[in-house]
Amino acid sequence: MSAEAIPYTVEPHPDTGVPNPKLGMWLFLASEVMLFGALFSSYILLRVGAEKWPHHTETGLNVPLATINTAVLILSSVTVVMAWYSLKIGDIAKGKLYILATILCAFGFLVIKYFEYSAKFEHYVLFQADGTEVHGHVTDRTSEFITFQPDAHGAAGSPPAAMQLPVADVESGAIKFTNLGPWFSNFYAVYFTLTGLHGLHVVGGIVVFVYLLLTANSWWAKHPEQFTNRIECTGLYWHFVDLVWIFLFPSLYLL
Amino acid sequence: MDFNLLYPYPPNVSAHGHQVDQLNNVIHVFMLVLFIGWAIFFFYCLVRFRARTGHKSQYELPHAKPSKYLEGFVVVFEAFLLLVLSMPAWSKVKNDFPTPDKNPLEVRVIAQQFAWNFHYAGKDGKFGKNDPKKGKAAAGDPIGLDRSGDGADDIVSAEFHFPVNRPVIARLTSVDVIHGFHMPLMRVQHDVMPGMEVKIWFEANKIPYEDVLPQIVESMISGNGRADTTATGDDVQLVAVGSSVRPRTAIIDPGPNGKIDSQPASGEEVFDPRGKTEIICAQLCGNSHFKMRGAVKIETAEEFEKWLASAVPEVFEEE
Amino acid sequence: MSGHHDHGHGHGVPKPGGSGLGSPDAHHHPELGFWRKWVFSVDHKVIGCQYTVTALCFLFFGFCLMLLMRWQLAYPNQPIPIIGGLLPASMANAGVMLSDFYNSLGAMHGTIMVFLGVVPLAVGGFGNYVMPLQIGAPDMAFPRLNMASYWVYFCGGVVMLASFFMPGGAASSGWTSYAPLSVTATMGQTWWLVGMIFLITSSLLGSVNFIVTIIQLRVKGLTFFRLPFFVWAQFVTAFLLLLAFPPLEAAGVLQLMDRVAGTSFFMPSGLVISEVPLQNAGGGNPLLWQHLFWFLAHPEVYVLILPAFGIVAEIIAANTRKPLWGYKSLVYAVVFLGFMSFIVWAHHMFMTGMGTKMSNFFQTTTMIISIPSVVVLTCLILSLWGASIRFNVPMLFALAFLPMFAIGGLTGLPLGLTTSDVQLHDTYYVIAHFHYVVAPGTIFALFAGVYYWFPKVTGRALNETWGKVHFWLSLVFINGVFLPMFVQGMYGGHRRGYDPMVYDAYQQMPALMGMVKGISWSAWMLGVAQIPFIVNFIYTLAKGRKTAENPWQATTLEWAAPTPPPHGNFATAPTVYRGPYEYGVPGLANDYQPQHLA
Amino acid sequence: MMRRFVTLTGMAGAVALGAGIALADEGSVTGKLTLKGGKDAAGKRFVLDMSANEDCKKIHAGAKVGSETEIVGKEGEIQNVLVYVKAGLGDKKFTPPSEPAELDQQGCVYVPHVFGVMVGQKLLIKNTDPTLHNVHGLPVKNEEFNTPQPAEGAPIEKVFKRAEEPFLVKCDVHPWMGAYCGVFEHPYFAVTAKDGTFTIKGLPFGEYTIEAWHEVYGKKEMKVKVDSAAPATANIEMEPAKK
Repeated sequence: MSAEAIPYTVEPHPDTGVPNPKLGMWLFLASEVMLFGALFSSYILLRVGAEKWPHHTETGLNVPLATINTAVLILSSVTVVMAWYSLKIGDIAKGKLYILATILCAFGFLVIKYFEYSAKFEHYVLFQADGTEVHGHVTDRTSEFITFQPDAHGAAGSPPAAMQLPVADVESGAIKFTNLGPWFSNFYAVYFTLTGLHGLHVVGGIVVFVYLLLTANSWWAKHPEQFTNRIECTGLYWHFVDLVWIFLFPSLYLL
Repeated sequence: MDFNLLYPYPPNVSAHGHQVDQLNNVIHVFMLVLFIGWAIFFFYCLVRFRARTGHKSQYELPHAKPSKYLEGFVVVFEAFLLLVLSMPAWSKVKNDFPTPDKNPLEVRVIAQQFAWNFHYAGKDGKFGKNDPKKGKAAAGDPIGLDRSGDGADDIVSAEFHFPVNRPVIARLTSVDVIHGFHMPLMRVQHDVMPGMEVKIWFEANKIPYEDVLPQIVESMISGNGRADTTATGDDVQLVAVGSSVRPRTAIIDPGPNGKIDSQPASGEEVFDPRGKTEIICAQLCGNSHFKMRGAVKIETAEEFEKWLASAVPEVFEEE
Repeated sequence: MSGHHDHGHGHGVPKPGGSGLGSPDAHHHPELGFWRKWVFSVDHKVIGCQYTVTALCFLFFGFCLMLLMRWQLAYPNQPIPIIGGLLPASMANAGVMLSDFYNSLGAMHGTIMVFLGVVPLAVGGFGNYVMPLQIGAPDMAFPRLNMASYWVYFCGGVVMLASFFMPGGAASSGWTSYAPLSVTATMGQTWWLVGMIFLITSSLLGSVNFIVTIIQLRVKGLTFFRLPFFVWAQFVTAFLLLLAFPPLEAAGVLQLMDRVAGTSFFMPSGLVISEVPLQNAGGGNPLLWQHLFWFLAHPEVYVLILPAFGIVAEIIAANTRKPLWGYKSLVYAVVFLGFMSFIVWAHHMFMTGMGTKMSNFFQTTTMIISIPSVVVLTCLILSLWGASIRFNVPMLFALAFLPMFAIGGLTGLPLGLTTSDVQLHDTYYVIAHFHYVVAPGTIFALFAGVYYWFPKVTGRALNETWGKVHFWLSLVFINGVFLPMFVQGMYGGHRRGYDPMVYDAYQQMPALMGMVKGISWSAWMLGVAQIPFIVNFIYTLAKGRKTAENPWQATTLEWAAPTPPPHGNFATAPTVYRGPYEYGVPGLANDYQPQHLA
Repeated sequence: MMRRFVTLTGMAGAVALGAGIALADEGSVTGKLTLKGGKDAAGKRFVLDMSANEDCKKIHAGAKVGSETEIVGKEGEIQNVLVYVKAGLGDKKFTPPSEPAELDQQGCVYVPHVFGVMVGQKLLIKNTDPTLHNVHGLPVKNEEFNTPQPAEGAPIEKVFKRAEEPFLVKCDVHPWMGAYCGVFEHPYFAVTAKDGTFTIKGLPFGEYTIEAWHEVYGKKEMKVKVDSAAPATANIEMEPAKK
């Protein structure tokens, strides 16, 4: 007798009313809730304890892009449900189509996120002796000098002259010059860590969906219920990933 | 201190310490009673109910009322420990800070890897500002104290002096990692957190070892120390051997006349432990963590004032 | 069901083979190759054995680290004999252990014992092997996931070991890795964090698997209150792992960011390390790490102790030949323990300057959580009343567990009360306290389990005489190690001191220093005392005495399966008709009534 | 004090020899380092507080030990300034001297307080104290090191791979202990003596920028021309640190 003989892999257990994978997924999600719960409470604790925390207008996060991303994720949640429904009514072709759609949405989300991230990494800040900050971009980098192009103030103003920053001083910390990476402030630390971890979850989702898509035909041929069942579980996970973003979006972009 | 299994604590010289010791004693007696009770029952069962021919186990379970009583007793007693002995003492230690009329001595304790710095306000009673970034121990200024203004008369010492029978308010900060401020004889312990200042208070009601010095000498003779004959006058002297810190230390009990009459042999350090205690760093803080001991001297009001006067920032005279 | 008849008209001891539910030949499953059968197996029993062996090795390794530390403590700044010469300059200077290395040893001893030794053995090993058998399941609910969790754990272990060879050595900031020290520590700390993330992931996968298995795969008739207590213990443990570990994973990720990406989650502003100001942004909070860490690490204590309860209960029931006293109270107690363990964590942080309201809350919960422990202990001791006690090796270890755990539990009281904790916090008293819980406590229970289930796993019984030698030597020396530590701690002996002789207490009380030497020697003798076990273990595997299928005449389902159980366990799924501990049933020829017999 | 003076000049000499340069057409630079308005700062040295450590107190038997950070003389001359050739050597390569530079720990004080070594030259760190020290070097370009050294323990050997501005060497056990070590690709450096003077020997004829470095007063540079056997003079006046 071998592992296949394990009961309730597909059919629901009479007492609990769910098959093993679904119960397992719910438990896994419970632990995920604890994980993100811990991260969110850390975020709150740091924010409450901070002397100054950037107002969402100062962080320069791209709200429109994030809004689009939210829509994309919600859409993907819908397509997952559609995929599951199609399989339920026995339409594997439609089912595969919807899985593909979900994967595309997920990719779309990551691409947009990539643009958001790179915008931050290309955004440099120079802290001047008088305590003021100059925002801008790096136009050139040599072993001696970093050429720093400050942004124009207001729409009309012509861009200020570029500055030559000696690499040595920047490295030694004599000149405080950095981009908006996680190291810039605790806000960006929280932003990159939480969204990054969420991003990893999205990637995980993609991997699973691709695997399901590739094995769909053979699987469907052998155990259609099981396949439907797996889509349902993956869907649960996917809804959770979606939900996390629904929390992340306002708490990072709008508060 | 002498080694005593029935009272295994370092001598207590603090005003609140007796509550700590009392609680510890009560708990440990309670634990002992409970444990011995259990043990007796346990071994009785092992013997009486051992497997042997003609002996069968009984299927029906005993109605163990006693266990209910036992558990009840434990609950009640723990409540007693908690509400009567622990909570009041703790809230006194934590919250009832000495009022100004008690003339508390305020000291800033600034911990760093791997040293304790004690910052006294000086005559004006005002602390000067300090900037750890400017700290330079090699320049005689470990905490980066601004000597202009309030800081002018401040005293920064590596040895912690405070008078007996006067409350001390210690403001604990760390410049690098977490340290632990633990004075066993004072029954005081608190973590020292970087980036925040914690206030604690305590009061010594006696000078360490003044009364138990002979016992120290006794216990060391009984141990790896040996009595030395170089003691003169009415002193009792002992040379401790094999200490990695003080290889040959002449611990001198000044004897009834209270002053040290004898001269130590060459290569020996006269060590009168009176007033001496230590601060142990109780939180792992790096590779020399174990060496992060603070020297403490608990003194009479006069001795303390004398020290304050002598401890003003010294300037080194060329020879 | 032919198997049943053998039991019906019972003989004293069932004959080898045959008496279980079907015999091995009743199984027709494809023969697997070596790799699929022994290395990448999906059979819960093989995985259980993999866990057990790996964990036992790690336990021994972690133990050896401590033996090294004991030398420095007993003979400060003297070259370590033999080994000292072999250590590289980064660890020892002319054979004398460096303080950095000492700190690494301390941190890694803790980490390895807890996360690579005890938990994998108690849960991954025994849980994996015994639990599915006890509920009559063919395997775990997710066999592949089960295999995955072992290999993830294995990788975690490798990473941890590798960290010893990092520049600057392994993690040296204590197993608690308090920030900022850990954030500014050497490379080894990063590996420690990565290793931890592996181990946590492994535990999460495992716990999901355990819970689903216990809920879904119980055979017909095996209601929750007919479950062996061991299964209950594993059930609660799995929930603790599932819910307590994620916060530590979060904390690990944050600290990793602090170290690798230069963030400041745990780093307050304006830190100056050896007169050099740090460049990072600051604004973090070191207490955040401690809260996240202890939110896991306190439940972790119960992860360590609950499976031990389970094992001991099984063995005591079988060897007292009577039902456990207060089975239901035991179950309620562990469930309550599990729940409470989530709201006591900050009693590890009384000294961090929390307000009296908070500390009062946590010392109250701490007192409350001690009640169920008392209940468990009372139930187990009362189970001895009216028994017919067989003093075989597993029983000896199980019995020793009771007083040892009692000491460990009781000495938790003064640490759980703020006022007494002031003096005892971070002293050897703490070390002695939690070691009494996990070393002579849990580890004795684990030994008991090894001796108890070995015949089921291998079909051979460990040698009783050598087992007794192992037991008595271990019992004597382990107490020689930990009992004096209480006194040491009460005198203010600080737990992480690399050289005791720098502290007043040791200088002024030669007796205390003598105690330290005594402890070290007991520890080394304890090491010697493990040799009989190791030899016995290996010898028996090869050519030990063959045993009956149910050598202890036990009632629970694992003994109804063939020995050793084949892949898939039972030929036909058994049905359960009664509670787990029907021993000493009157009017039966043989005094016990297995669960699966009508 | 006297002892320290000897070690310093001795070392500078050793280095010059070590560089093994012929004595033809080469001169030297000598000069005096003073502090602007140094007269008022004269003799303002704090006493090192060793009260926390029994051993160190014992070694000095009650005698006071002054900080060596700012040693300013009556005329404002300053000791412990590291003077070195900053530019003018082109891309000449120099072989490090065979004999090691030494850093000793005497009476819980680093001797010397400021010194230089060449890239590839051995640095021998000794402990002649009857107590445990912990040598903790904080270089930026080279590898950080942190080694405990037991009482009268075996010397520690260090070799630096990259040139680097003076960095702090501290003792984790005795916080007041600090020394500064500069690492150079050439042998042309010296530390000012008690009278504020220094001499850099064996410089080939040419124009050089020499720089003076002090742990508190910072850096100051100056141009000198070496074109005769007579030593070129470089008297540098440093600015007091801004408070």
